[in-house]
Amino acid sequence: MSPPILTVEQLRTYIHRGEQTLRAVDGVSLSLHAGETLGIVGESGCGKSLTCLSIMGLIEEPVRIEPGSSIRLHDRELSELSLRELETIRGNEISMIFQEPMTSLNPVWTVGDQIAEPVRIHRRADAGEARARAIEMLELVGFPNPEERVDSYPHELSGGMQQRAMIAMALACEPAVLIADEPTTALDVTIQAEIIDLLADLQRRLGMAMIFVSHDLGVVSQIADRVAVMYAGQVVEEGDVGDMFRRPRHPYTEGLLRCLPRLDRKVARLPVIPGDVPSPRDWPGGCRFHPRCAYAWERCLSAAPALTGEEHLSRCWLEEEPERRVPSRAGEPGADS
Amino acid sequence: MSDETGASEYRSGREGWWAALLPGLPYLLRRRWIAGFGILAMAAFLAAVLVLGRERVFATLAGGGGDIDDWVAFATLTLGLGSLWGLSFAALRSGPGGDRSAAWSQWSTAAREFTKNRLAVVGLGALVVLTAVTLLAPYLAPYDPVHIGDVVGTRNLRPSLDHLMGTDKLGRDVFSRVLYGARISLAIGFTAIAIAITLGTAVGAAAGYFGGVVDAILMRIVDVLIAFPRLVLLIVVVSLLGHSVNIVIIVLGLTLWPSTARIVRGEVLSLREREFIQAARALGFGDRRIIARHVIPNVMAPVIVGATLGIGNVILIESGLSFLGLGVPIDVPTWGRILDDGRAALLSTWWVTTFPGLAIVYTVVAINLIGDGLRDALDPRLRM
Amino acid sequence: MTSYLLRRLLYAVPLLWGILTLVFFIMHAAPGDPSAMYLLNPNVSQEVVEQIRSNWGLDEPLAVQYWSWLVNFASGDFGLSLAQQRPISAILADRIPNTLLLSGTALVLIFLIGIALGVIQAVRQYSTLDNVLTFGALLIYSMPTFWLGLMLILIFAHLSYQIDGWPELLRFPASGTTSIQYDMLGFFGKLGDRIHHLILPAFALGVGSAASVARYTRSSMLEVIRQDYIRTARAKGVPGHRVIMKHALRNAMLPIITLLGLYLPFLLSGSVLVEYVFAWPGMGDTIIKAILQRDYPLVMATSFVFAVMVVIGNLLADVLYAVVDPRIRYE
Amino acid sequence: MKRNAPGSVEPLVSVEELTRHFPIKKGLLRRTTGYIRAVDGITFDVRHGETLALVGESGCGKTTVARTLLRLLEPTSGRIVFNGEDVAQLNRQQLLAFRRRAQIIFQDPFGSLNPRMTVGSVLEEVIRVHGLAENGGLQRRVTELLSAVGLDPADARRYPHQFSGGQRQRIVIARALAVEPEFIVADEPVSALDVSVQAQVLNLLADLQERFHLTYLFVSHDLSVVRHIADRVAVMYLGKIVEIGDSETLFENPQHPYTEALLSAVAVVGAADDSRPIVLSGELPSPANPPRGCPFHPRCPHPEKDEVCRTTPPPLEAKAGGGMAACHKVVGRESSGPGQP
Amino acid sequence: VTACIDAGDRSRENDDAPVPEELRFGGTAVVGFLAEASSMNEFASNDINSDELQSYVLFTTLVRYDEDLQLVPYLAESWETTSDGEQRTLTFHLRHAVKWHDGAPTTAYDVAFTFDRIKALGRLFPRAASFSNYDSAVVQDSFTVTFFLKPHPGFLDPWSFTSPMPQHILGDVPLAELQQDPFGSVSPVGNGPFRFVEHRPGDRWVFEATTDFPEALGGRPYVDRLVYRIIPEPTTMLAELMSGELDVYLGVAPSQVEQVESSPTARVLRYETRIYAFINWNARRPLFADPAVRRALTLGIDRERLVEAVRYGMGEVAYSPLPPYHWAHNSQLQPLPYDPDSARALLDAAGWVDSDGDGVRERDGDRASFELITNSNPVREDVLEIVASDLATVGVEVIPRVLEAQTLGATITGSDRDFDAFVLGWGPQFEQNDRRIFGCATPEGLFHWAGYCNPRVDELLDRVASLEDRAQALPLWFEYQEIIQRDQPYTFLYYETRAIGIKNRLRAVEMDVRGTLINVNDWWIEPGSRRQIAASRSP
Ligand SMILES: Nc1ncnc2c1ncn2[C@@H]1O[C@H](COP(=O)(O)OP(=O)(O)OP(=O)(O)O)[C@@H](O)[C@H]1O
Ligand SMILES: Nc1ncnc2c1ncn2[C@@H]1O[C@H](COP(=O)(O)OP(=O)(O)OP(=O)(O)O)[C@@H](O)[C@H]1O
Ligand SMILES: [Mg+2]
Ligand SMILES: [Mg+2]
Repeated sequence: MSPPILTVEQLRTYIHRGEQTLRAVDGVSLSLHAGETLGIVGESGCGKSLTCLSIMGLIEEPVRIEPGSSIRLHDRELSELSLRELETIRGNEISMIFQEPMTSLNPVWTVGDQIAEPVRIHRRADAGEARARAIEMLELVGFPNPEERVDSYPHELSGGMQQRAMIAMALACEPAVLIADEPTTALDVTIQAEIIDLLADLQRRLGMAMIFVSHDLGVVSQIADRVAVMYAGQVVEEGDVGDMFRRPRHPYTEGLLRCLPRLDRKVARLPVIPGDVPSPRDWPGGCRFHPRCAYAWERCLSAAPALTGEEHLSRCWLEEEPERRVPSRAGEPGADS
Repeated sequence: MSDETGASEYRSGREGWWAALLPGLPYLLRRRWIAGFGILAMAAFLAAVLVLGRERVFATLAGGGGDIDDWVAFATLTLGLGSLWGLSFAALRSGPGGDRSAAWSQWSTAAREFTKNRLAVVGLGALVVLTAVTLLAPYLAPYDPVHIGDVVGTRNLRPSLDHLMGTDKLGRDVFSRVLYGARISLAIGFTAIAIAITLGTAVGAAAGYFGGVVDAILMRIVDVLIAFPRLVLLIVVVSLLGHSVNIVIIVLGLTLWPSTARIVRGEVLSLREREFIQAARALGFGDRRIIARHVIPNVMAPVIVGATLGIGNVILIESGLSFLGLGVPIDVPTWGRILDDGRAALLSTWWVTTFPGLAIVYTVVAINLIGDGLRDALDPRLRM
Repeated sequence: MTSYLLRRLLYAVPLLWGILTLVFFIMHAAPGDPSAMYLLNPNVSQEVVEQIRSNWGLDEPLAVQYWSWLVNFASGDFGLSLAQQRPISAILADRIPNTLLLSGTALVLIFLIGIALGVIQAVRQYSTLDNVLTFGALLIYSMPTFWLGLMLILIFAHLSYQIDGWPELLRFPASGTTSIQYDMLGFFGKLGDRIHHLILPAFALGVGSAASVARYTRSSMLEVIRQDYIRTARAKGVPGHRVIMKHALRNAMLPIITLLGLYLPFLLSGSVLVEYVFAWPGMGDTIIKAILQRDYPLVMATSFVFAVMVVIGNLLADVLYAVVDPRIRYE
Repeated sequence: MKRNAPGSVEPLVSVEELTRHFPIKKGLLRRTTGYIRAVDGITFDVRHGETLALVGESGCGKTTVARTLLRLLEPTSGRIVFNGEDVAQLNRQQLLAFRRRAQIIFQDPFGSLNPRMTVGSVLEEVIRVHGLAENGGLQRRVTELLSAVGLDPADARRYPHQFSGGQRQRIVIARALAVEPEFIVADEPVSALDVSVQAQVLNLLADLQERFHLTYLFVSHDLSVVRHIADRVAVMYLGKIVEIGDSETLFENPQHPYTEALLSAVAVVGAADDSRPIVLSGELPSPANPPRGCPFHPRCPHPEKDEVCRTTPPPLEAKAGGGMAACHKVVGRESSGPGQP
Repeated sequence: VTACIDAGDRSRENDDAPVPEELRFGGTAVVGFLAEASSMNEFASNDINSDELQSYVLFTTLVRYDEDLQLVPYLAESWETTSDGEQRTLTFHLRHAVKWHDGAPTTAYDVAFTFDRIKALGRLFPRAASFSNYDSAVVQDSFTVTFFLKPHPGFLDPWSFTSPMPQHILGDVPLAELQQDPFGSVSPVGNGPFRFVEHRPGDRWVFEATTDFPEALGGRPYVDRLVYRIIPEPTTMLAELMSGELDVYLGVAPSQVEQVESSPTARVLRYETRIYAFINWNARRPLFADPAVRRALTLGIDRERLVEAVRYGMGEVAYSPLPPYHWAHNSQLQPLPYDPDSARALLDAAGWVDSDGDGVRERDGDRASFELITNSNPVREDVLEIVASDLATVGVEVIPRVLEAQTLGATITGSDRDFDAFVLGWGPQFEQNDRRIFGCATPEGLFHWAGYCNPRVDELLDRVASLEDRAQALPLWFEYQEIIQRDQPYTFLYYETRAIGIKNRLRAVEMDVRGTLINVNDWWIEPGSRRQIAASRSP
């Protein structure tokens, strides 16, 4: 396999609030190869967005990337670049789209202007060229009559169209990497299907690599080649999409898959993961999943496991003691509180 | 939600009871510098007043003064010192940031947020000092603020050690007048705003909550009042009812409420669609209950901030009124009044106008700092 | 938009009527009437006062007076100033331009200075510069306008002439709109003279508001900077200054524009004191005098102008709002 | 715990031709120039003890139905009959009694609780207003309610912001339960929750239904959730019900092309690779200006879409495949034959 | 930008070396006053500033008072009177050479026109009372006009402040519009030493010298331009005077006098005025009904100190309603002294005793406490405070209250006279009519504030009102003043002396009880220190 385009190693992004330090992203390692789609799934607050923003260098005080973290795009260490240098990379070699298309577009400029802007900045195109490029991009993302729509303001577009415009903007300079942070979460299912379709199609045609973040396992399973599951600021499992969803190794992934209501069959009672998603204010000690884990034993309370495995990695002591994959609590899975 | 972690090393009361003898010391030992030095400074100040003004303090006790002002001052002095010591002992007992009950957490979060803003704390300190000075005026003022003596020999004296801010055209000590003036000016500010926010909140909440015709009518009234030349109202009311502190307070209160009403209405409009209000309606709660228990408490943050900033505004307006001869009675020394007294001779006896002006600036700055601090502390967006 | 404007203007009619009616009755409730200005004049006899009263219709029932005022007013006739014995339209024509000149200059200063400072502060949030500016703005904002005016006169129109080495450029006239020799100056001389006279009062009138505009701009800007679309812009690789100037500023302007509407009438009433201090022959002086002299028709007319300014101010704010924010399209 | 809805029994709630329009004001005099037809003449029943789910895309009018049912919004026309009483006709007293029997749970667990009241006082207030317990019993009742929804009774002293989203949703449920209602409208109660917590709340709702014999109107846009919880399902599109029927039948054998598209668009883990979603072309029309004829026709992928669809609104009628649907192209029950699209 | 040159301005020692007459011409004199002069229309204006500008600057009066307050010819070259007891005639002979500024001659028709209009306006003319004894006018020839009137003292006095208005301009204006004619503010045409140039309301009036003004009336003024500026704020005014924008500051506040005096470039001119300040006791109130109490109150106020304190000595303790300039002023009377002990004794004797020890006297349940009101005016506010502090020491409580002027006017003239006492200043005309204030014939009269009634005073005032012969009137006036002194319906506070600030470069400025612009023709500016631009226009 060719070397990855983007490598993230031991990324730790902490939030320093007064005396507190929130370890929101705590040692995430990822790699992304050309033409590949890496899905990141995880529940709210587990650090997905911060991971993406860290890669883009878009974090600001009081959030900081801690020393020892490494983000490499091809061979350049992004975390060591100056702001000026970062600016030449963002939107150019690596782009990002966000969850809320409505708030992520500047309400006072036309979508055309906003799509043209990276072209003007990175390609030093003049106004005419940039506009032509904007129209071209709108066409690419499936806008009906782009010549007209190029002059619309964001509020004149529906949510789906806004997200298409965001995609057009991100892809205007043909980046090598696109980071999509929950691009469909705010959209209706029918629209979501369109956007996923579009992204998959564009990726195929433009050959870019993509990180696709979602909390919806279904969506990720549709679009991703590989998936990383995040929990409490860490990647707890990573592997090929089919493999992972068929044979999850980490109890969290397993729990997640089981607790989803299913369209194809009806169960009397949903299996649950007990407890709540922890807050980065105080991650549990030891294995961060242990308070909610059906298999947890003493070891999980005291020591944090590492991400281990070859193709399919998992951060769990079960990797070392697979025989313990027996529910330790009475009535599990399925207990409520 | 633990308190400042640095303090936790001192959790148990290691130091003896004696530590509380020096007010503020327990706080200093817990590295709560601002609180510690603040308390220490206040205590030192009060003690100094007690020592330097002992004659008048004794006079109060002997019943010679008999004046209510004197008793207020005396109470301030004793209660002030008492509570400072009380705080210190309490700090000693409870340990640092002892767990407050959950019911307090809302306000203590806001309070913590507020104390993070240094300028706001400075403003609060400045206002506390001012209030103390105001209440202690009888012990601090070197002269009678209204008594007119032998005018010719004592008037228009430059600032000196005898008269820190000089004397005015009738020979009264400007410093003493400014001290006493603070009482009236602050009283006017606080009371007028209290009236304005009570009225404004009630009207705004009703308009926003009920909407429709009620809203239309109330808001038209507000529109009219906002576009209404306030000066006309002031002149007429003052002429009709006469100059008195109460009238000025009422008139200011009555002219300032429309803006509060607008703010509250805006908040309530968005609040009304909030789901907990809908839920309250679904639960069959009456409108009055919903407004009083669910709507108003949730619009108080902007109202409090507005009110704080409004106090400064009222003080400014009062001085403008005095400037137009529409202020308080002439024998009541407010800042506006004192400032106006020196106006004609500003170019020669600049001190008569300058010092009360500076007092106004000092106060309004302090109040605005507090207001800004409150705005940040009460803004839910800034809290997690 | 046109229909919207029309509607707003239509809506303004009852508003103005309400205000004026209120003013009318409040004014008439005040002790004294226009003839009262003769009451303390030794040269005037009792008969004169009575005659004047009946001549001005002051002895008629209030309802009659109200009705006749309303009819005249509605037909565009402001009537005659009782105290000045001049047509009110002429008086307003004299005064309004002066006030607009002063308030307009102040307004421009307020927004230019205020916004510039606010943006600088927001960009340099928590820096020393930010703190100094914040505090300085607060200090100025906390000064009573007329006191500031007096202090400006004390320093720039008095001490400046007494102190020898004081730069000539920083000496200002204390009063009036023009010098005595204004008529004999050339074009640039006239212009310079006017500006010279305008500086102190405009400063006194505007600087406090500029300080508060700066504060609003700062917080509005800080708020906008937190928005998603700013992050989007930065994700596109837009350089920092361009993010501020192109993406943030226009959005941050929205709440500031509402201030514009609020400041117009505020400046007008604020100018009452400033005009007085700087002997600026504008509306302020007229309003006060009219009220003090119970010059009813003039009070009504000046209140009308005032209220119209409020309406225009709000309208202006709304229109500008729509200009800056494409989301807002009035029907 | 699937119960077969007893069809013969009198329905608990029956909605007839319910319409709710929001006026659009325009022009010089703010005349009403048009209406947003948020809910446009819908008819359905909720039967005793069942869970009826209302699904549809954003803006199709689900929340409006929910709020109108509880008279938080006045209907423009149509009737809502609750237990034989016309909800629109209730006087103050009766309304209060009605509110003791019908409750609502909202989507946003953050917005549904007054941030300035402790959980305990929230519950106490409800109990007091309805006079459901005397002073002594008050605490006991609060404790009961909290434990019923799986919370620690000690939590009564805490404020909403000190709870996680799932816990808050439990509090909201407890508040609704406080009046001992028989009917609960749940407006997207789990949409804002993390998936791992969503299952807990769904289970809780099911448990409570059993325990207190509740009837639910369950609003959701998530078909998998609906499938899991509902006995019957109504699919809304542009303010109209386009299909309604037994959950089982509807999911196995959707009649309306819109339902079909909706189902196919759901991304399912482990779905076969060839199960491409039916991608609808065109945008969701505005409810202010719904298309003439069948509201779905501009986006309809049905191969036989024709002039009738463009001009005539289809009635909601029983279809051969089971349930009722509003589509010209799906064969009705009377005219026999498979009639699958 | 500042055009004035203060440099060469070396104060008064230059006075020894007078500047030759021909070099005195030129320059602009700028006069500042706190209030606007409302109109140049004789028929409409009623404020003192307009009067002065009309009488001394823009127009000419028929007669004038000289320094000794004797009437002397001015526009009228001479006059004669006849009398048949019931009817008197008064014939004026006008000078021939006086022209309106548009070139038309000033004639007897103008005088008669003015008189006719005044009579026609009737009570709408603010000073209608002055002409109440005048019946009619007949023009004899272009320069001779005869009036028919009832005999009364000071019958010439109205012509000292009434200037003829131009008939050829105002003649066609309908009576109803006469008072509102733009003539008053926009386009006045006069016949005085200065012609109208410009009026910017609220800001300034600008006049320029009439070059052909007849020598007989004083000739061409020395200054080229006279600018009358309105600056309401005293501090601003003072700053303008000090910086040289103004040449004259009319009405320097007492507290500012010292500063003007200490300036090397300006001087202070003090002059007597007709104004006296007084406290009016409302005798309708029980506390003030007794003359002894009023006397006690006067004795209890240290008026010497008051004058020093509030007016910085600019004034004299007053004791008579006829100020010292008045020919009938009784200078043998002495002001009541400051004597708090006698005051207390009088109050005790009148039954006002402090029985409850709160420091305030009472009688039959009434407290010796009253509201002392005045209009908002810094000096009078000070008076209130000092009076309050003085009377407190004799056991009388004073609650000072300041009302806005119109409210005060309405309060004290209102039919219910709902007030206790007030402080006011009053500037009687040269022909004094005190029946309005002390006569009991018209107790509801506008100015009958005091509610004072003494039949003897009535009698005296009625007699002097018809006595033309001063020698006969004098003893009556004296007795009147004695009674007032005894009864103290007012406590007279002081006769007001005023101060103006003058730039040293402006010379020959005189002011006295007649007014502030009496010799504006003679003002001249030192040649070296004139405003540059204006200087080029000297002849
Ligand atoms: N700028 C910030 N300041 C403070 N806290 C932050 C900031 N950004 C993120 N956090 C916190 O860091 C944690 C991780 O946030 P992040 O946005 O990465 O989560 P996420 O996995 O993307 O969740 P979601 O699904 O809700 O988007 C959260 O608890 C969040 O509250
Ligand atoms: N108070 C209101 N005034 C005007 N229009 C409204 C109002 N409430 C809802 N609408 C409109 O009615 C339509 C239906 O809204 P509703 O909230 O019922 O949809 P929904 O199906 O619940 O959508 P979502 O899934 O987004 O909650 C929408 O177009 C909405 O804009
Ligand atoms: Mg996220
Ligand atoms: Mg909804």
